[in-house]
Amino acid sequence: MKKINGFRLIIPSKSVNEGFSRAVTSAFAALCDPTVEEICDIKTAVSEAVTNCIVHAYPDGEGTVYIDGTLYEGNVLKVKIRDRGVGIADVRQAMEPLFTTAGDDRSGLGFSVMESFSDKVSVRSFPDKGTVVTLTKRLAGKEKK
Amino acid sequence: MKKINGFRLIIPSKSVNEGFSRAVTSAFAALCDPTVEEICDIKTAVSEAVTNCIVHAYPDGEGTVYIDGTLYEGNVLKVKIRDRGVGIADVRQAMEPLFTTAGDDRSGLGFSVMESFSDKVSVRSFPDKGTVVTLTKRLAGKEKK
Amino acid sequence: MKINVNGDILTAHLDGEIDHHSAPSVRNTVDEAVFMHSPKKLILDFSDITFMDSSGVGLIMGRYKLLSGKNGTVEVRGLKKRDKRIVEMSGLKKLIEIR
Amino acid sequence: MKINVNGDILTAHLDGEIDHHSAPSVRNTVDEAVFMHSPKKLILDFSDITFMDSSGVGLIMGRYKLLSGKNGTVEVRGLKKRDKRIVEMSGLKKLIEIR
Ligand SMILES: Nc1ncnc2c1ncn2[C@@H]1O[C@H](COP(=O)(O)OP(=O)(O)O)[C@@H](O)[C@H]1O
Ligand SMILES: Nc1ncnc2c1ncn2[C@@H]1O[C@H](COP(=O)(O)OP(=O)(O)O)[C@@H](O)[C@H]1O
Repeated sequence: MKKINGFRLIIPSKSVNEGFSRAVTSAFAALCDPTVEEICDIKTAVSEAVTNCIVHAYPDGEGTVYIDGTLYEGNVLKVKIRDRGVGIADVRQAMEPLFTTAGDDRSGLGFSVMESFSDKVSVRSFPDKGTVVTLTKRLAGKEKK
Repeated sequence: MKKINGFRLIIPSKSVNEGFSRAVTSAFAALCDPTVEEICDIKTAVSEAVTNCIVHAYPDGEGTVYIDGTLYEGNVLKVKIRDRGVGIADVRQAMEPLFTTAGDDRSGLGFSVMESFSDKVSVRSFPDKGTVVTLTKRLAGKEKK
Repeated sequence: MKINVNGDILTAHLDGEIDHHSAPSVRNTVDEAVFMHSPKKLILDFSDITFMDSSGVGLIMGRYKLLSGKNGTVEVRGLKKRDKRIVEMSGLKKLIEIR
Repeated sequence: MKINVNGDILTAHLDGEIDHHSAPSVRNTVDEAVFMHSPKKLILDFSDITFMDSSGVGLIMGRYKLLSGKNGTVEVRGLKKRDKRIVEMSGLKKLIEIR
Protein backbone atom coordinates (compact mmCIF):
# COMPACT_ATOMS: atom_id res chain seq x y z
CA MET A 1 0.00 0.00 0.00
CA LYS A 2 1.37 3.38 -1.00
CA LYS A 3 1.81 5.85 1.82
CA ILE A 4 0.25 9.23 1.13
CA ASN A 5 0.91 11.15 4.31
CA GLY A 6 1.81 10.54 7.92
CA PHE A 7 2.59 12.03 11.29
CA ARG A 8 4.30 11.05 14.48
CA LEU A 9 3.17 12.64 17.72
CA ILE A 10 5.12 12.22 20.95
CA ILE A 11 3.50 13.29 24.22
CA PRO A 12 3.89 12.70 27.94
CA SER A 13 1.31 10.33 29.46
CA LYS A 14 -0.77 13.10 31.04
CA SER A 15 -4.52 12.69 31.02
CA VAL A 16 -4.98 16.20 29.58
CA ASN A 17 -3.38 14.83 26.40
CA GLU A 18 -6.22 12.37 25.81
CA GLY A 19 -8.28 15.17 24.29
CA PHE A 20 -5.23 16.55 22.53
CA SER A 21 -4.48 13.24 20.80
CA ARG A 22 -8.10 12.97 19.71
CA ALA A 23 -7.86 16.44 18.21
CA VAL A 24 -4.61 15.63 16.39
CA THR A 25 -5.99 12.40 14.96
CA SER A 26 -9.19 14.12 13.83
CA ALA A 27 -7.24 16.91 12.16
CA PHE A 28 -5.10 14.38 10.31
CA ALA A 29 -8.05 12.22 9.28
CA ALA A 30 -9.88 15.38 8.15
CA LEU A 31 -7.29 15.81 5.38
CA CYS A 32 -9.06 13.09 3.42
CA ASP A 33 -12.64 14.38 3.70
CA PRO A 34 -14.08 11.62 5.85
CA THR A 35 -17.63 11.64 7.14
CA VAL A 36 -18.36 13.07 10.59
CA GLU A 37 -19.18 9.53 11.72
CA GLU A 38 -15.80 8.23 10.57
CA ILE A 39 -13.98 11.04 12.37
CA CYS A 40 -15.93 10.23 15.51
CA ASP A 41 -15.16 6.51 15.24
CA ILE A 42 -11.44 7.05 14.92
CA LYS A 43 -11.45 9.63 17.74
CA THR A 44 -13.16 7.15 20.03
CA ALA A 45 -10.80 4.28 19.21
CA VAL A 46 -7.70 6.48 19.60
CA SER A 47 -9.04 7.85 22.87
CA GLU A 48 -9.23 4.30 24.27
CA ALA A 49 -5.74 3.32 23.17
CA VAL A 50 -4.11 6.53 24.40
CA THR A 51 -5.99 6.35 27.71
CA ASN A 52 -4.67 2.82 28.20
CA CYS A 53 -1.08 4.07 27.87
CA ILE A 54 -1.85 6.79 30.41
CA VAL A 55 -3.74 4.58 32.87
CA HIS A 56 -2.02 1.20 32.62
CA ALA A 57 1.39 1.45 30.96
CA TYR A 58 3.16 3.65 33.49
CA PRO A 59 1.87 2.78 36.97
CA ASP A 60 4.86 4.40 38.68
CA GLY A 61 4.61 7.81 37.10
CA GLU A 62 4.81 9.56 33.78
CA GLY A 63 6.03 8.02 30.57
CA THR A 64 5.91 8.77 26.90
CA VAL A 65 3.19 7.95 24.38
CA TYR A 66 3.96 7.68 20.67
CA ILE A 67 1.21 8.04 18.10
CA ASP A 68 1.94 7.35 14.44
CA GLY A 69 -0.77 8.10 11.94
CA THR A 70 -0.37 6.98 8.33
CA LEU A 71 -2.68 7.51 5.43
CA TYR A 72 -2.40 4.97 2.61
CA GLU A 73 -3.75 5.06 -0.92
CA GLY A 74 -7.38 4.05 -0.95
CA ASN A 75 -8.00 6.21 2.15
CA VAL A 76 -6.84 3.60 4.61
CA LEU A 77 -5.84 5.20 7.90
CA LYS A 78 -3.60 3.37 10.36
CA VAL A 79 -2.95 4.77 13.79
CA LYS A 80 -0.29 3.10 15.89
CA ILE A 81 -0.33 3.92 19.62
CA ARG A 82 2.78 2.87 21.43
CA ASP A 83 4.21 3.03 24.94
CA ARG A 84 7.38 1.82 26.66
CA GLY A 85 5.48 0.75 29.74
CA VAL A 86 4.83 -2.43 31.72
CA GLY A 87 3.31 -4.36 28.82
CA ILE A 88 0.50 -6.90 28.90
CA ALA A 89 1.28 -10.47 29.96
CA ASP A 90 -1.84 -12.04 28.43
CA VAL A 91 -3.11 -9.99 25.50
CA ARG A 92 -5.98 -12.35 24.68
CA GLN A 93 -7.35 -12.04 28.20
CA ALA A 94 -6.81 -8.25 28.24
CA MET A 95 -8.89 -7.93 25.07
CA GLU A 96 -11.88 -9.76 26.54
CA PRO A 97 -14.87 -7.50 27.10
CA LEU A 98 -15.12 -6.23 30.68
CA PHE A 99 -11.68 -7.53 31.65
CA THR A 100 -9.76 -4.90 33.59
CA THR A 101 -6.90 -4.86 36.06
CA ALA A 102 -7.83 -1.39 37.21
CA GLY A 103 -10.29 -0.18 39.81
CA ASP A 104 -13.93 0.80 39.80
CA ASP A 105 -13.69 3.55 37.23
CA ARG A 106 -12.44 1.48 34.33
CA SER A 107 -15.05 -0.54 32.54
CA GLY A 108 -12.77 -3.05 30.87
CA LEU A 109 -14.32 -2.07 27.55
CA GLY A 110 -11.39 -0.20 26.00
CA PHE A 111 -10.36 -2.92 23.56
CA SER A 112 -13.99 -3.78 22.76
CA VAL A 113 -14.63 -0.14 21.83
CA MET A 114 -11.50 -0.04 19.67
CA GLU A 115 -12.68 -3.17 17.87
CA SER A 116 -16.18 -1.84 17.45
CA PHE A 117 -15.08 1.49 15.96
CA SER A 118 -12.18 0.40 13.73
CA ASP A 119 -11.92 -2.13 10.93
CA LYS A 120 -9.01 -3.90 12.60
CA VAL A 121 -7.17 -3.75 15.91
CA SER A 122 -3.83 -5.44 16.37
CA VAL A 123 -2.01 -5.59 19.71
CA ARG A 124 1.59 -6.54 20.31
CA SER A 125 2.93 -6.35 23.82
CA PHE A 126 6.13 -7.26 25.60
CA PRO A 127 6.15 -7.35 29.40
CA ASP A 128 8.39 -4.61 30.80
CA LYS A 129 9.05 -3.32 27.27
CA GLY A 130 5.73 -1.85 26.22
CA THR A 131 2.68 -2.19 24.04
CA VAL A 132 1.81 -1.33 20.45
CA VAL A 133 -1.81 -1.06 19.39
CA THR A 134 -2.52 -0.57 15.69
CA LEU A 135 -5.93 0.65 14.59
CA THR A 136 -6.87 0.38 10.92
CA LYS A 137 -9.84 2.11 9.37
CA ARG A 138 -10.89 2.73 5.80
CA LEU A 139 -12.36 6.20 5.38
CA ALA A 140 -15.00 6.51 2.70
CA GLY A 141 -14.18 10.19 1.97
CA LYS A 142 -12.62 11.41 -1.26
CA GLU A 143 -8.89 10.83 -1.65
CA LYS A 144 -6.46 13.77 -1.42
CA LYS A 145 -2.83 13.72 -2.35
CA MET B 1 10.73 27.83 33.89
CA LYS B 2 8.82 24.70 34.85
CA LYS B 3 7.54 22.65 31.97
CA ILE B 4 3.85 21.78 32.24
CA ASN B 5 3.17 19.86 29.06
CA GLY B 6 4.65 19.33 25.64
CA PHE B 7 4.38 17.60 22.31
CA ARG B 8 6.60 16.69 19.41
CA LEU B 9 5.08 16.37 15.97
CA ILE B 10 7.02 14.93 13.04
CA ILE B 11 5.59 15.32 9.54
CA PRO B 12 6.73 15.16 5.94
CA SER B 13 7.16 18.55 4.25
CA LYS B 14 3.92 18.31 2.27
CA SER B 15 1.91 21.48 1.84
CA VAL B 16 -1.25 19.71 3.01
CA ASN B 17 0.40 19.52 6.44
CA GLU B 18 0.46 23.32 6.80
CA GLY B 19 -3.17 23.24 7.90
CA PHE B 20 -2.56 20.10 9.92
CA SER B 21 0.25 21.71 11.94
CA ARG B 22 -1.92 24.75 12.57
CA ALA B 23 -4.66 22.47 13.89
CA VAL B 24 -2.24 20.57 16.14
CA THR B 25 -0.77 23.76 17.58
CA SER B 26 -4.23 25.23 18.21
CA ALA B 27 -5.39 22.06 19.95
CA PHE B 28 -2.33 22.10 22.17
CA ALA B 29 -2.62 25.81 22.97
CA ALA B 30 -6.34 25.30 23.67
CA LEU B 31 -5.41 23.19 26.71
CA CYS B 32 -4.65 26.40 28.60
CA ASP B 33 -7.83 28.34 27.80
CA PRO B 34 -6.32 31.06 25.64
CA THR B 35 -8.39 33.72 23.91
CA VAL B 36 -9.51 33.17 20.34
CA GLU B 37 -7.14 35.98 19.33
CA GLU B 38 -4.18 34.25 20.94
CA ILE B 39 -5.00 30.97 19.23
CA CYS B 40 -5.20 32.78 15.93
CA ASP B 41 -1.88 34.57 16.50
CA ILE B 42 -0.02 31.37 17.26
CA LYS B 43 -1.67 29.58 14.32
CA THR B 44 -0.52 32.32 11.97
CA ALA B 45 3.05 32.36 13.25
CA VAL B 46 3.32 28.55 13.13
CA SER B 47 1.85 28.53 9.63
CA GLU B 48 4.63 30.83 8.42
CA ALA B 49 7.42 28.81 10.00
CA VAL B 50 6.10 25.45 8.80
CA THR B 51 5.47 26.82 5.31
CA ASN B 52 9.09 27.99 5.18
CA CYS B 53 10.31 24.44 5.89
CA ILE B 54 8.05 23.17 3.12
CA VAL B 55 8.87 25.88 0.56
CA HIS B 56 12.53 26.70 1.23
CA ALA B 57 14.24 24.00 3.28
CA TYR B 58 13.96 21.09 0.88
CA PRO B 59 14.25 22.44 -2.68
CA ASP B 60 15.07 19.00 -4.11
CA GLY B 61 12.09 17.12 -2.75
CA GLU B 62 10.46 16.08 0.45
CA GLY B 63 12.02 16.30 3.87
CA THR B 64 10.90 16.14 7.46
CA VAL B 65 9.54 18.93 9.65
CA TYR B 66 9.78 18.71 13.44
CA ILE B 67 7.46 20.77 15.63
CA ASP B 68 8.00 20.86 19.38
CA GLY B 69 5.43 22.63 21.49
CA THR B 70 6.10 23.24 25.16
CA LEU B 71 3.90 24.89 27.72
CA TYR B 72 5.69 26.43 30.70
CA GLU B 73 4.35 27.61 34.01
CA GLY B 74 2.89 31.07 33.64
CA ASN B 75 1.21 30.00 30.39
CA VAL B 76 4.23 30.61 28.23
CA LEU B 77 4.03 28.63 25.01
CA LYS B 78 7.13 27.90 22.96
CA VAL B 79 6.87 26.31 19.54
CA LYS B 80 10.07 25.17 17.90
CA ILE B 81 9.87 24.47 14.17
CA ARG B 82 12.85 22.62 12.83
CA ASP B 83 14.04 21.20 9.51
CA ARG B 84 17.15 19.39 8.27
CA GLY B 85 17.20 21.34 5.05
CA VAL B 86 19.47 23.74 3.19
CA GLY B 87 19.67 26.32 5.98
CA ILE B 88 19.91 30.10 5.68
CA ALA B 89 23.29 31.67 4.95
CA ASP B 90 22.37 35.17 6.16
CA VAL B 91 19.63 35.04 8.80
CA ARG B 92 19.57 38.80 9.38
CA GLN B 93 18.91 39.45 5.70
CA ALA B 94 16.32 36.62 5.53
CA MET B 95 14.41 38.23 8.36
CA GLU B 96 14.12 41.61 6.65
CA PRO B 97 10.57 42.48 5.60
CA LEU B 98 9.90 41.66 1.93
CA PHE B 99 13.15 39.73 1.49
CA THR B 100 12.54 36.50 -0.36
CA THR B 101 14.61 34.09 -2.44
CA ALA B 102 11.46 32.55 -3.89
CA GLY B 103 9.32 33.53 -6.84
CA ASP B 104 6.31 35.74 -7.36
CA ASP B 105 4.02 33.99 -4.92
CA ARG B 106 6.06 34.47 -1.77
CA SER B 107 5.77 37.89 -0.23
CA GLY B 108 8.92 37.80 1.88
CA LEU B 109 6.80 38.58 4.91
CA GLY B 110 6.98 35.23 6.69
CA PHE B 111 9.43 36.30 9.38
CA SER B 112 7.72 39.70 9.79
CA VAL B 113 4.40 37.97 10.43
CA MET B 114 6.01 35.59 12.94
CA GLU B 115 7.47 38.59 14.76
CA SER B 116 4.23 40.49 14.67
CA PHE B 117 2.15 37.63 16.08
CA SER B 118 4.53 36.22 18.72
CA ASP B 119 6.31 37.78 21.66
CA LYS B 120 9.68 36.53 20.49
CA VAL B 121 11.12 34.83 17.41
CA SER B 122 14.55 33.27 17.47
CA VAL B 123 16.20 31.76 14.40
CA ARG B 124 19.25 29.54 14.31
CA SER B 125 20.38 28.16 11.00
CA PHE B 126 23.29 26.16 9.70
CA PRO B 127 23.85 25.99 5.94
CA ASP B 128 23.28 22.43 4.66
CA LYS B 129 22.27 21.32 8.16
CA GLY B 130 18.94 23.00 8.73
CA THR B 131 17.03 25.72 10.51
CA VAL B 132 15.37 26.06 13.92
CA VAL B 133 12.77 28.76 14.48
CA THR B 134 11.50 29.23 18.04
CA LEU B 135 8.32 31.17 18.63
CA THR B 136 7.49 32.28 22.17
CA LYS B 137 4.12 33.59 23.23
CA ARG B 138 2.54 34.20 26.61
CA LEU B 139 -1.11 33.20 26.63
CA ALA B 140 -3.34 35.20 28.93
CA GLY B 141 -5.77 32.29 29.53
CA LYS B 142 -6.10 30.51 32.87
CA GLU B 143 -3.39 28.02 33.74
CA LYS B 144 -4.11 24.29 33.63
CA LYS B 145 -1.91 21.52 34.94
CA MET C 1 -23.13 20.36 34.84
CA LYS C 2 -26.60 21.20 36.10
CA ILE C 3 -28.06 19.23 39.02
CA ASN C 4 -31.81 19.11 39.54
CA VAL C 5 -33.64 17.65 42.53
CA ASN C 6 -37.31 16.77 42.27
CA GLY C 7 -38.61 14.87 45.27
CA ASP C 8 -36.71 11.56 45.38
CA ILE C 9 -35.23 12.05 41.96
CA LEU C 10 -31.85 13.67 41.32
CA THR C 11 -31.05 14.54 37.72
CA ALA C 12 -27.50 15.37 36.60
CA HIS C 13 -27.35 17.09 33.21
CA LEU C 14 -23.84 16.23 32.06
CA ASP C 15 -22.12 18.33 29.41
CA GLY C 16 -18.90 18.51 27.42
CA GLU C 17 -16.64 15.51 26.86
CA ILE C 18 -16.35 12.44 29.06
CA ASP C 19 -13.00 10.74 29.00
CA HIS C 20 -10.61 9.43 31.64
CA HIS C 21 -9.32 13.00 32.12
CA SER C 22 -12.67 14.67 32.73
CA ALA C 23 -14.50 11.78 34.44
CA PRO C 24 -13.18 12.29 37.99
CA SER C 25 -14.53 15.81 38.25
CA VAL C 26 -17.92 14.74 36.85
CA ARG C 27 -17.97 11.82 39.30
CA ASN C 28 -17.15 14.04 42.27
CA THR C 29 -19.87 16.53 41.46
CA VAL C 30 -22.50 13.82 40.99
CA ASP C 31 -21.44 11.90 44.11
CA GLU C 32 -21.51 15.02 46.30
CA ALA C 33 -25.05 15.72 45.16
CA VAL C 34 -26.02 12.10 45.87
CA PHE C 35 -24.60 12.29 49.42
CA MET C 36 -26.40 15.60 50.00
CA HIS C 37 -29.81 14.55 48.75
CA SER C 38 -29.86 10.73 49.13
CA PRO C 39 -32.17 10.31 46.12
CA LYS C 40 -34.10 7.10 45.39
CA LYS C 41 -33.32 7.57 41.74
CA LEU C 42 -30.35 9.14 39.96
CA ILE C 43 -30.90 10.23 36.37
CA LEU C 44 -27.76 10.82 34.30
CA ASP C 45 -28.71 12.94 31.32
CA PHE C 46 -26.17 12.66 28.47
CA SER C 47 -28.03 14.95 26.02
CA ASP C 48 -25.29 17.62 26.10
CA ILE C 49 -22.33 15.24 25.99
CA THR C 50 -20.31 15.94 22.83
CA PHE C 51 -17.91 13.02 23.16
CA MET C 52 -17.55 9.94 25.32
CA ASP C 53 -15.48 6.80 25.35
CA SER C 54 -15.58 3.80 27.70
CA SER C 55 -14.80 6.12 30.61
CA GLY C 56 -18.46 7.11 30.37
CA VAL C 57 -19.41 3.49 31.02
CA GLY C 58 -17.09 3.40 34.04
CA LEU C 59 -18.85 6.50 35.30
CA ILE C 60 -22.30 4.92 34.94
CA MET C 61 -21.16 1.62 36.52
CA GLY C 62 -19.69 3.43 39.50
CA ARG C 63 -22.89 5.43 40.05
CA TYR C 64 -24.91 2.21 39.74
CA LYS C 65 -22.84 0.63 42.51
CA LEU C 66 -23.16 3.72 44.68
CA LEU C 67 -26.93 3.95 44.30
CA SER C 68 -27.68 0.24 44.61
CA GLY C 69 -25.69 0.27 47.88
CA LYS C 70 -28.34 2.73 49.08
CA ASN C 71 -31.30 0.87 47.56
CA GLY C 72 -31.55 3.48 44.83
CA THR C 73 -31.70 3.11 41.06
CA VAL C 74 -29.97 4.74 38.10
CA GLU C 75 -31.46 5.83 34.81
CA VAL C 76 -29.46 6.99 31.80
CA ARG C 77 -30.98 9.37 29.25
CA GLY C 78 -30.12 11.25 26.11
CA LEU C 79 -27.31 8.99 24.87
CA LYS C 80 -26.42 9.51 21.25
CA LYS C 81 -26.60 6.42 19.04
CA ARG C 82 -22.86 5.74 19.13
CA ASP C 83 -22.63 6.32 22.85
CA LYS C 84 -25.55 3.97 23.41
CA ARG C 85 -23.60 1.38 21.45
CA ILE C 86 -20.70 1.75 23.91
CA VAL C 87 -22.96 1.56 26.95
CA GLU C 88 -24.70 -1.52 25.60
CA MET C 89 -21.40 -3.39 25.29
CA SER C 90 -21.26 -3.30 29.08
CA GLY C 91 -24.40 -5.30 29.78
CA LEU C 92 -25.59 -2.42 31.99
CA LYS C 93 -28.93 -2.62 30.20
CA LYS C 94 -29.87 -5.45 32.56
CA LEU C 95 -29.16 -3.34 35.64
CA ILE C 96 -30.26 0.18 34.81
CA GLU C 97 -32.85 1.89 32.71
CA ILE C 98 -31.47 3.31 29.46
CA ARG C 99 -33.81 5.62 27.62
CA MET D 1 -15.17 30.73 -4.70
CA LYS D 2 -17.80 32.81 -6.44
CA ILE D 3 -16.86 35.00 -9.40
CA ASN D 4 -19.03 37.96 -10.36
CA VAL D 5 -18.69 40.10 -13.47
CA ASN D 6 -20.31 43.50 -13.61
CA GLY D 7 -19.30 45.53 -16.65
CA ASP D 8 -15.55 46.17 -16.34
CA ILE D 9 -15.41 44.91 -12.79
CA LEU D 10 -14.64 41.33 -11.82
CA THR D 11 -15.25 40.37 -8.20
CA ALA D 12 -13.81 37.18 -6.71
CA HIS D 13 -15.45 36.17 -3.42
CA LEU D 14 -12.73 34.08 -1.79
CA ASP D 15 -13.60 31.58 0.91
CA GLY D 16 -11.98 29.11 3.30
CA GLU D 17 -8.32 29.31 4.29
CA ILE D 18 -5.49 30.89 2.32
CA ASP D 19 -2.10 29.38 2.90
CA HIS D 20 0.71 28.19 0.65
CA HIS D 21 -1.18 24.92 0.14
CA SER D 22 -4.48 26.42 -0.97
CA ALA D 23 -3.19 29.56 -2.72
CA PRO D 24 -2.31 27.99 -6.12
CA SER D 25 -5.86 26.80 -6.75
CA VAL D 26 -7.30 30.17 -5.72
CA ARG D 27 -4.80 31.92 -7.99
CA ASN D 28 -5.62 29.69 -10.96
CA THR D 29 -9.34 30.26 -10.63
CA VAL D 30 -8.94 34.05 -10.36
CA ASP D 31 -6.43 34.25 -13.20
CA GLU D 32 -8.60 32.20 -15.53
CA ALA D 33 -11.50 34.56 -14.90
CA VAL D 34 -9.22 37.55 -15.53
CA PHE D 35 -8.07 36.10 -18.86
CA MET D 36 -11.67 35.37 -19.84
CA HIS D 37 -13.15 38.74 -18.99
CA SER D 38 -10.19 41.19 -19.14
CA PRO D 39 -11.66 43.42 -16.43
CA LYS D 40 -10.48 46.99 -15.78
CA LYS D 41 -10.79 46.31 -12.07
CA LEU D 42 -10.38 43.14 -10.01
CA ILE D 43 -12.00 43.08 -6.60
CA LEU D 44 -10.74 40.40 -4.21
CA ASP D 45 -13.33 39.97 -1.48
CA PHE D 46 -11.87 38.36 1.67
CA SER D 47 -15.10 38.49 3.73
CA ASP D 48 -15.44 34.69 3.85
CA ILE D 49 -11.77 33.92 4.48
CA THR D 50 -11.43 32.11 7.80
CA PHE D 51 -7.63 32.10 7.94
CA MET D 52 -4.78 33.64 6.00
CA ASP D 53 -1.05 34.00 6.44
CA SER D 54 1.48 35.84 4.27
CA SER D 55 0.53 33.59 1.33
CA GLY D 56 -2.53 35.82 1.08
CA VAL D 57 -0.24 38.79 0.51
CA GLY D 58 1.63 36.87 -2.18
CA LEU D 59 -1.72 36.20 -3.82
CA ILE D 60 -2.68 39.89 -3.81
CA MET D 61 0.76 41.00 -5.04
CA GLY D 62 0.65 38.54 -7.92
CA ARG D 63 -2.83 39.72 -8.96
CA TYR D 64 -1.64 43.35 -8.73
CA LYS D 65 1.21 42.57 -11.13
CA LEU D 66 -1.13 40.73 -13.49
CA LEU D 67 -3.69 43.52 -13.59
CA SER D 68 -1.26 46.43 -13.79
CA GLY D 69 0.35 44.68 -16.77
CA LYS D 70 -3.04 45.08 -18.45
CA ASN D 71 -3.65 48.63 -17.19
CA GLY D 72 -6.15 47.37 -14.68
CA THR D 73 -6.41 47.93 -10.94
CA VAL D 74 -6.94 45.74 -7.90
CA GLU D 75 -9.13 46.39 -4.88
CA VAL D 76 -9.14 44.29 -1.71
CA ARG D 77 -12.23 44.10 0.50
CA GLY D 78 -13.54 42.45 3.62
CA LEU D 79 -10.18 41.79 5.30
CA LYS D 80 -10.46 41.01 8.98
CA LYS D 81 -8.45 43.23 11.32
CA ARG D 82 -5.59 40.77 11.74
CA ASP D 83 -5.43 39.98 8.04
CA LYS D 84 -5.37 43.70 7.24
CA ARG D 85 -2.40 43.94 9.58
CA ILE D 86 -0.59 41.31 7.50
CA VAL D 87 -1.47 43.00 4.21
CA GLU D 88 -0.34 46.38 5.50
CA MET D 89 3.13 45.02 6.32
CA SER D 90 3.60 44.63 2.57
CA GLY D 91 3.25 48.28 1.61
CA LEU D 92 0.57 47.25 -0.88
CA LYS D 93 -1.57 50.07 0.48
CA LYS D 94 0.31 52.44 -1.82
CA LEU D 95 -0.50 50.36 -4.89
CA ILE D 96 -3.99 49.05 -4.39
CA GLU D 97 -7.21 50.09 -2.75
CA ILE D 98 -7.84 48.33 0.57
CA ARG D 99 -11.33 48.79 1.97
N1 LIG E 1 -0.95 0.08 27.10
C1 LIG E 1 -1.16 -0.85 28.08
N2 LIG E 1 -0.17 -1.17 28.96
C2 LIG E 1 -0.37 -2.08 29.93
N3 LIG E 1 -1.54 -2.73 30.11
C3 LIG E 1 -2.56 -2.45 29.28
C4 LIG E 1 -2.43 -1.50 28.24
N4 LIG E 1 -3.62 -1.44 27.58
C5 LIG E 1 -4.43 -2.33 28.19
N5 LIG E 1 -3.81 -2.94 29.21
C6 LIG E 1 -4.40 -4.00 30.09
O1 LIG E 1 -5.54 -4.53 29.46
C7 LIG E 1 -6.69 -4.40 30.31
C8 LIG E 1 -7.94 -4.18 29.50
O2 LIG E 1 -7.87 -2.96 28.81
P1 LIG E 1 -9.19 -2.25 28.30
O3 LIG E 1 -10.03 -3.24 27.53
O4 LIG E 1 -8.79 -1.02 27.58
O5 LIG E 1 -10.00 -1.89 29.63
P2 LIG E 1 -9.71 -0.84 30.79
O6 LIG E 1 -8.75 0.21 30.28
O7 LIG E 1 -11.04 -0.26 31.09
O8 LIG E 1 -9.11 -1.64 31.92
C9 LIG E 1 -6.33 -3.26 31.25
O9 LIG E 1 -7.06 -3.30 32.45
C10 LIG E 1 -4.84 -3.47 31.44
O10 LIG E 1 -4.58 -4.47 32.39
N1 LIG F 1 13.38 26.93 6.90
C1 LIG F 1 14.08 27.60 5.97
N2 LIG F 1 15.05 26.98 5.25
C2 LIG F 1 15.75 27.65 4.31
N3 LIG F 1 15.56 28.95 4.02
C3 LIG F 1 14.61 29.62 4.68
C4 LIG F 1 13.83 29.00 5.68
N4 LIG F 1 12.97 29.91 6.19
C5 LIG F 1 13.22 31.06 5.53
N5 LIG F 1 14.21 30.91 4.62
C6 LIG F 1 14.77 31.96 3.74
O1 LIG F 1 14.38 33.23 4.25
C7 LIG F 1 13.67 33.97 3.25
C8 LIG F 1 12.63 34.85 3.89
O2 LIG F 1 11.62 34.08 4.51
P1 LIG F 1 10.19 34.68 4.81
O3 LIG F 1 10.35 35.99 5.52
O4 LIG F 1 9.40 33.65 5.51
O5 LIG F 1 9.57 35.02 3.39
P2 LIG F 1 9.09 34.04 2.20
O6 LIG F 1 8.82 32.68 2.76
O7 LIG F 1 7.87 34.70 1.69
O8 LIG F 1 10.20 34.02 1.21
C9 LIG F 1 13.11 32.92 2.32
O9 LIG F 1 12.84 33.44 1.03
C10 LIG F 1 14.24 31.88 2.32
O10 LIG F 1 15.28 32.25 1.47
